[in-house]
Amino acid sequence: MKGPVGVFLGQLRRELVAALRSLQEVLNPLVFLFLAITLFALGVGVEPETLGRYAPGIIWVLVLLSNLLALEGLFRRDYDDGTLEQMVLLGRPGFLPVLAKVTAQWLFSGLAMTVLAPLAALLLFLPGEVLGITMLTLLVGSPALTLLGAVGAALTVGLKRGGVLLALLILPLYVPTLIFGAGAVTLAMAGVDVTAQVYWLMAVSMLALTVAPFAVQAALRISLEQS
Amino acid sequence: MLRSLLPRGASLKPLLSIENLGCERDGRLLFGGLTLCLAAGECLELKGPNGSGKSTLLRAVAGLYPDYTGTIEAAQSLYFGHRPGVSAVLTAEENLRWYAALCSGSGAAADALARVGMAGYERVACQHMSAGQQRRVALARLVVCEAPLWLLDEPLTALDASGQALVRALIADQLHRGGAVVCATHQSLEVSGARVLELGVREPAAQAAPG
Amino acid sequence: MTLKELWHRLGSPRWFYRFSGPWHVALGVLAALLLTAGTVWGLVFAPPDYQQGESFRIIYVHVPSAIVAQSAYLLMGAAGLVLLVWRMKLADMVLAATVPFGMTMTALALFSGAAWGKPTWGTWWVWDARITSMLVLLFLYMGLYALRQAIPRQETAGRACAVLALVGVINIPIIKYSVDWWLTLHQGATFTLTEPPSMPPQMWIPLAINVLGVYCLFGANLIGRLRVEILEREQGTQWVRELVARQAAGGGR
Amino acid sequence: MSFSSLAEFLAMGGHGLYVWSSYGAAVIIVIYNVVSVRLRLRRFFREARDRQRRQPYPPGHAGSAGPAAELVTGDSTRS
Repeated sequence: MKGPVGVFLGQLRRELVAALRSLQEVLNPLVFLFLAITLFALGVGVEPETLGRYAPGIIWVLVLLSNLLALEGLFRRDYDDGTLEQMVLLGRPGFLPVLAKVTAQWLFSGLAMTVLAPLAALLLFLPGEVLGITMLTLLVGSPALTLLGAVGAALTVGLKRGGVLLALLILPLYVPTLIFGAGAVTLAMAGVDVTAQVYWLMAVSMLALTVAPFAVQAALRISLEQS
Repeated sequence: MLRSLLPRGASLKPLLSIENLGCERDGRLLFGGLTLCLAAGECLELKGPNGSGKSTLLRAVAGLYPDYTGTIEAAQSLYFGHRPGVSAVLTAEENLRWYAALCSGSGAAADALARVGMAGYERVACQHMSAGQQRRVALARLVVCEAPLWLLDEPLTALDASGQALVRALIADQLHRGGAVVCATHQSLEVSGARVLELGVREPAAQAAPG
Repeated sequence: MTLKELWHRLGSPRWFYRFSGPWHVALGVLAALLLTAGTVWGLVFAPPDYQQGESFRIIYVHVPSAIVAQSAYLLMGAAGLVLLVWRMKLADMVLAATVPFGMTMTALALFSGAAWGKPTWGTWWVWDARITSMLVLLFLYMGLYALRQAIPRQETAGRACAVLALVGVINIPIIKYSVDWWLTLHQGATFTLTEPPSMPPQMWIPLAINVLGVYCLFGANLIGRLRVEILEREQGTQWVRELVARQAAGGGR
Repeated sequence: MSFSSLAEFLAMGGHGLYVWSSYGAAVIIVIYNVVSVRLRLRRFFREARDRQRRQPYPPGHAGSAGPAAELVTGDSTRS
């Protein structure tokens, strides 16, 4: 297939194959998510009322952090082996391969965490009736996490130790998603309609979708110029 | 001083024209006042000691290094740098398929691999290949993605005698097709009719370092 | 001089250095005058607030610093856009020069907010909407600062910060809105430092003077930092060498 | 005038600690911003002067009007 669709699909296919070849790296952030949930239960205590009350916040914060861990490696290997510079130079239009990479990343982080949310909810005694809304908010909110995080990953890819810096750059930008995501679930537990918050999450993700691919492209070029 | 390199086929639109190009890196002037023109079928060898700015010049032409003065007008180019541009977890064929999709190239991955002497390695993951074999896979993208201008940075590195002959043959093909090649190399390229641009190392300027 | 000419001349650091000298002095003097006047008025002459008493006088520190800290971030977003689109050297310097001032002003707004919260609410820290937004802003500033420190190459660091500042500026309205909404979720509306019920002129005129004054201070400080930045980056050029020689001979700047 | 005595002014209706620490922080931060620029300027001039004393006429720095780049074409060796 040729043209823009071909560029997107070619890149997406490459990312998916590469991810499946190094499945352990893909799974690590998900393992971290559940490990951290376990630690929370051990730290906060296992009374269903207490844990259940804080479950929305815990889930969302840990999803944020797991996403961040996953993002660290988004461009790293491609940067080291030189395929990143080829992607930036050859891809026309340049934001398409970026978008494909981010899409693949989201499939293995945001979407995977959405799918695994019932398990997290079970461990944290999240009331069953808000499980649906939790998954919905994760589904529409997580694209913003991956997209905005990709900007930070692109800015720090050329640096020797970018991990903590990435967190410092990106976590403040995650504030709206966290607030609307965790807030919606908390409100839903009180029986309040949360349509507005879901729309807000969608709006944040849409905004990230329109801005981030171009910002990532620019950031990648900037990171490549110092090698 | 500088002699401008005028194209031989003056009627053709040059594939690369550089005017009054100057590059500075870390407060040091790499080169300045560089003017040259490269027409179809021409090959330019960049020579000079380490740190003379060969790689920077190539990266600037490729569009990877924006901090220069002057103008660069280049046709669609392929850049072949120090890093091979081959993903280790993917097989040779997957790597080349990706390149073909990325630049909407027409060449088939298998043919390209055969051309660089890597037939039979289609389904071998590149992490199981030697450095030289990986370079060959990387060279295959020059076949898969067609571009009028090639920018090669030390393409002979890590290659054995037959690999070096292969690079020369690929360059000859490219020139024959009406493309142009800029190649930075320490060894002789042995391409007939190639022009040579010698970049020199200048004194460290201004002793600005401790400031 | 038309605006277009000014724009083109801003591309020349040397021109900016010559042009900005008088402005630097003028804005500095104006800032000193305004801030003195506003502070004395606010501290001594303004009447106490009928609800909060004398502690409301912190407003003359908190509001100007909070406003200028946010404006400084907006300016960085604009400078980032200019740097990425027009590659103007001065824009990179503006980005570099704004961070310390903006960061310290954000810290001041946070501290004064906490100092106001203690007598008003009985705790040093309250998750008030404005203060929470300022905290996030402080982290945004720290991110910019850390990114510039982490990238060794100056041009690269400038452009990277430009991208980050732009993304941050786009996000700031959403962050502010989300924080406001989050507060309505977690606590009822309380009166806040920044919106005391119907301020009389005796109270808000000194506030306005201080806000103006802190903008002048920002301008003067920015120009001062830009001038140093220009000298450091252009230190090898003929005009800076001559300037240094003249200065060494006692000719002043 | 909102206060009748200096003591009353300093006490700020019992909130003196909070009011004065805020204003104190403000003064410190303003002074820091002004002084840090001053010091950087002074340091620049001092170091630049020393540099020029060491090296009155440096070989063409990138920014100066130095000689054009010594680019040689053909196979001749560089200077």
